[in-house]
Formats: sequence, C-alpha cells, structure tokens
Amino acid sequence: MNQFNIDIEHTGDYAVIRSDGYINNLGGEKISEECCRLLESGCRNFILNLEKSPIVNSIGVSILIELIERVLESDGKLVFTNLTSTIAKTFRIMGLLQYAGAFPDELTALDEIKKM
Amino acid sequence: MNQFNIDIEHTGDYAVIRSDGYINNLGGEKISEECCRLLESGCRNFILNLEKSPIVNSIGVSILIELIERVLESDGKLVFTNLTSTIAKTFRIMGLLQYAGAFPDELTALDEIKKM
Amino acid sequence: MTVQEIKEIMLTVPMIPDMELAVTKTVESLSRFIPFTGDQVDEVKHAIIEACMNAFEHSRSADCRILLVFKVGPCKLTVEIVDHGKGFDPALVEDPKIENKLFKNVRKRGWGLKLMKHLMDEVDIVSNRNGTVVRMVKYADAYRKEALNESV
Amino acid sequence: MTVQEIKEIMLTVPMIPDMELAVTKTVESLSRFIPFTGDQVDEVKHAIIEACMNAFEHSRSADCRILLVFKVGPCKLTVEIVDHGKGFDPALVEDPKIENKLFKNVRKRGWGLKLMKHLMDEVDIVSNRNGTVVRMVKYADAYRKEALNESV
Ligand SMILES: Nc1ncnc2c1ncn2[C@@H]1O[C@H](COP(=O)(O)OP(=O)(O)O)[C@@H](O)[C@H]1O
Ligand SMILES: Nc1ncnc2c1ncn2[C@@H]1O[C@H](COP(=O)(O)OP(=O)(O)O)[C@@H](O)[C@H]1O
Repeated sequence: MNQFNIDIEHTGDYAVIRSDGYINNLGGEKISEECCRLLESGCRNFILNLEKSPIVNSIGVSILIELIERVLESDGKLVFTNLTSTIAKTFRIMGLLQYAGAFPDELTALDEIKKM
Repeated sequence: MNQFNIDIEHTGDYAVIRSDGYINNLGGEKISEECCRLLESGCRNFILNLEKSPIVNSIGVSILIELIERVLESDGKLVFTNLTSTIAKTFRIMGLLQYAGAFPDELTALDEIKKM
Repeated sequence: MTVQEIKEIMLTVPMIPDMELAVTKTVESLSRFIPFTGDQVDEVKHAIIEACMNAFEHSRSADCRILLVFKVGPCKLTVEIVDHGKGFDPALVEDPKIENKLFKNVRKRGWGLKLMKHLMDEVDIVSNRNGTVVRMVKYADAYRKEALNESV
Repeated sequence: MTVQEIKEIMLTVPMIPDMELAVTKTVESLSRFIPFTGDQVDEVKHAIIEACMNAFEHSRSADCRILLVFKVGPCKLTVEIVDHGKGFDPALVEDPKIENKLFKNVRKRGWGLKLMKHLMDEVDIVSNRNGTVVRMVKYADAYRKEALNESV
C-alpha cells in the first residue's frame, strides 16, 4: 500500500519536517500530529519540505490548513519549501500562500523565517 | 510517442550498441539495420547493451533472432549485456542464450568475446 | 472520426483507498499520446484525484465503482469521471475562500471542485439522482485555450 | 466475496501502437495492492504486452478495442485480455523451438504464447469465432504455486 513517512529535524525554535509520499487524509494527519506535538513542546517555527511529496489531495491540504491555523494562533510560522509547480499552483488557488510562505529550499526558508 | 534511440561505439572488429527504449518491431529493426550496416563494413563482433531497454516484445526479439543468424553466418558473434532479469528469463525461455551469450556488463563481454 | 483522431480509453475501478493514485498512472501513460508538458500532466493528475475522491466520498453509489473515460485527441485530453451515486447540485456548492475558513470554527474542506476548475481548462458537471458525470478537458500548451488557471 | 477481497479493474483500450505499453502502467499501479517483487511485476507486464500484441495483430476485431480485466486478490493478480475478433485454436499453435528457427528459411516469430505461459503461473485461452479471452494468473511469491517458469 501507500507508504508515507516523515523525517523531523528539530533545533530550538525551529523544526524542519520532510514528508515522503502522498499527502491525503492520512499523510496530512501524520504531519499535523507531529507538528502539534512539537508546538506543545514549545517549538514555534515549521519548515515543511514537500520535495518527496509531489502529490497532495485537497483533503490532506485541508488538514494542513487546520495546522497553519494552530501555528499562527500560537504566534508561530509555517512555511513550505520544494513545492512542485502544480502544488504551488494548488496552494495559490486556495490562497494558502498568504498565510504560509513558500520558498525554494530549506536554507532560504530558514533565512527568511529569521528575518520575519 | 515512444522514443527509441541507439548509440554505437565502433572500434575495429568490435561494436558496442546501446539501445534506449522499447524494443518492439521498430526498435528491433533499428538495431538490426545498424548492425547489418556494420557487418557489411566488416565488423564481426557485436555487444548489445540493453540497460536502457527494460521492455522488449517477442516481435522485436524475433528481429534480433534474424540478426543473430546473420552475424553467426558471417562467423561473427553477438552478445548481450545488462539484461534485466525478466529479459534474461525471456531469452532463456526462447533458447536464445545458446547462440548469443549474456554478460553483466560491456567490459566482461569484451573480455569474453576476445577469449572465444 | 477515426481511431487515430480520438482514442478512447475506459477504466472501471473500485472505490478503495489509493485507487485514485493508481488511476493517475493511466493519465501518465496516455500523456505519451499528447504533447503535454510535465506540469500539465501533473495538473490533470491532481484534478482527477479530486474528482475520484469526490466520487469515493460523496456519491454513496451502490456499485462502489467509478468509470473513467479518457478521450485522447491530438491536442487535448478529455476525462469523464462517472459514478452511479446520489448526485448533487453543483450550483449549491459555495465557492471556498481561505478567509472564510481560517480562524473560524468551520469545516476546512470544500476545495475539490475549485481546484479541478483551476487545474483543467474546462470542467462540466452533469449530476442527478442517478449519478454524476464530471467532464474535464485539458489542452496541450500549443493549443491552449484562454485558460481559467492563467487568471489565478 | 467483498470488495476488499477481490478488486476488479476494467480497462478498454483502442488497438493503436504503443497502447500495450500504456496498459503496463496500470499493472504497475495495481501492484501496490499485491506483495509482488519487482521482477514479478516485470514478468506480468511482459506477458500482458504479448497478449495485447496478439489481439492487436491477429484478432481482426471489428471494434478495434481490447478489454482488460484485472482481478486483484490479496495474494494474486488475474488478468483477462479480451478481444472480439476471429478467434483461433491454441491447440494448433506449434511450440516454437530456436533450433527450428535459426539457419532455416522460416518465420522467426511465434514466441508470444510460449512467453506468456512461462512468465505467468497460469494461462488459459478460450477462443471461438466471437473472440478470444486470455486469462493469466500470477501469484505473489509467498503464495507462489509450483510455477511453470521455475522449470525453465
Ligand atoms: N460525485 C459526487 N457525488 C455527490 N456529491 C458530490 C460529488 N462531488 C462533489 N459532491 C458534493 O460537492 C461538495 C463539494 O465538493 P468538493 O469541492 O470536492 O469539496 P469536499 O469534497 O472537500 O467537500 C461535496 O461536499 C459534496 O457535497
Ligand atoms: N487474440 C488472438 N486472435 C487470433 N489469433 C491469435 C490470437 N493470439 C494468438 N493468435 C494466433 O496464435 C499464433 C501464435 O501467437 P504467438 O505465439 O503470440 O506468436 P506470433 O504472434 O508471433 O505469431 C498467432 O500467429 C495467431 O495465429
């Protein structure tokens, strides 16, 4: 069946989450759970690298919207990196990028988050 | 549509033919034409590298059988390299490997051809 | 119209998890017949995933199957996603807006139809109580119509 | 038998060049539902290509289409390749031998059925003047029957 994995790198106030696989309801929930756990432990800034998740569905993205809401309500930030152009388009259509930035890669994202 | 390409490296009495794409009737004929051209110019030994041709059909292979016949009739040799296990199995089922050897890579094939 | 001009491929699949992904492989394989860019193939795949998920989730069809009809023309792909479920009235579906979803205690879902319309060049929905047909068209770039998604 | 136990996927394709390759993508996508090894998926793909080529080349069906039915069980894949052509008698097809083909002025072709039988675990052909159904089964390794191809 469909494999979905995430890899987390957490240092201080920042966490980089790299997902691998299809982001449907299950994938979205897995990302969301991990980020909520980190939020509760005090982490505020999330870089979500979707390089290995070239396919998402709108149910998965809806779960990410809930997550973005929680992060923003905790005065944190969530940004995306390594989006395929179709996912970037999808997020633009949904208006998501007004609330969660998108950057080409993790380093740029980290730099920009620090400036924000 | 389906892309098929071959790359030929010809030195003296040896030619390495690397095919790229589906070996159906068209692919088989393209390989056969090039080898016949080389045969006519005096080349006798052919190393057919199928690394980038993981899919063949029996029509394509039948054309290769005709080619093997021509090469053997000219006192030459034709061997295969870099076969996927399914193609190797296919060639074994057909009994082809009694007439045309199979080697893991081009270098081994070249060594073995020289010994024959 | 000859077979060479329009090639029709039909696919019937059960409504089971991940089947929407399996279906996208068919799109990939058909894209060899149309001069689509990689991004265009991707957009079609995403749109089809949304349409399949809708049929899986909302149609309540008794046969638990969907039919996909792919019509491959030289310059465009038409995909029909058919279920034999309860149907719905697309006119009653509200256009989702992020500002109405965020920081409000509302369902965050409801993006599928909007995405389909923006990712494809044409989307028509015919639905009644015998089921739903979602018909979507994508033109190859060279033949692209004034596309909705250019205006986003 | 529930949908979870047997999943049936049907695919209708026109008989046009390269369509046999497009069809193999469906096999790839279905293999996520069965614990096949990569080589086993490859073998099924090759067998299906042969069956499709036969329908394309020999069936002379008026509708110029073939139907593929995939039945996905937890431990095996069954594929039926159906054409509505003129049919043939498989019993009359000679078993090809390389020594009867090489250095003889004969047709080098005639390997398709033999390959199908060796690449799959079971092959049955039902053919009459209304058409041909080639039914092939592949077991996942763990459940593999005494397979024909092990004896080659
Ligand atoms: N095939 C279908 N059968 C029945 N109802 C459907 C179908 N497709 C869509 N709908 C209805 O349209 C609504 C909007 O669908 P969509 O925009 O994809 O968002 P979501 O699926 O997240 O609700 C669904 O909630 C459902 O009520
Ligand atoms: N679907 C089919 N419809 C009609 N005849 C068929 C079909 N499949 C196979 N045949 C007959 O069986 C013969 C053997 O087929 P095969 O072993 O695949 O080799 P080849 O296609 O190279 O002849 C064909 O030549 C054809 O006469």
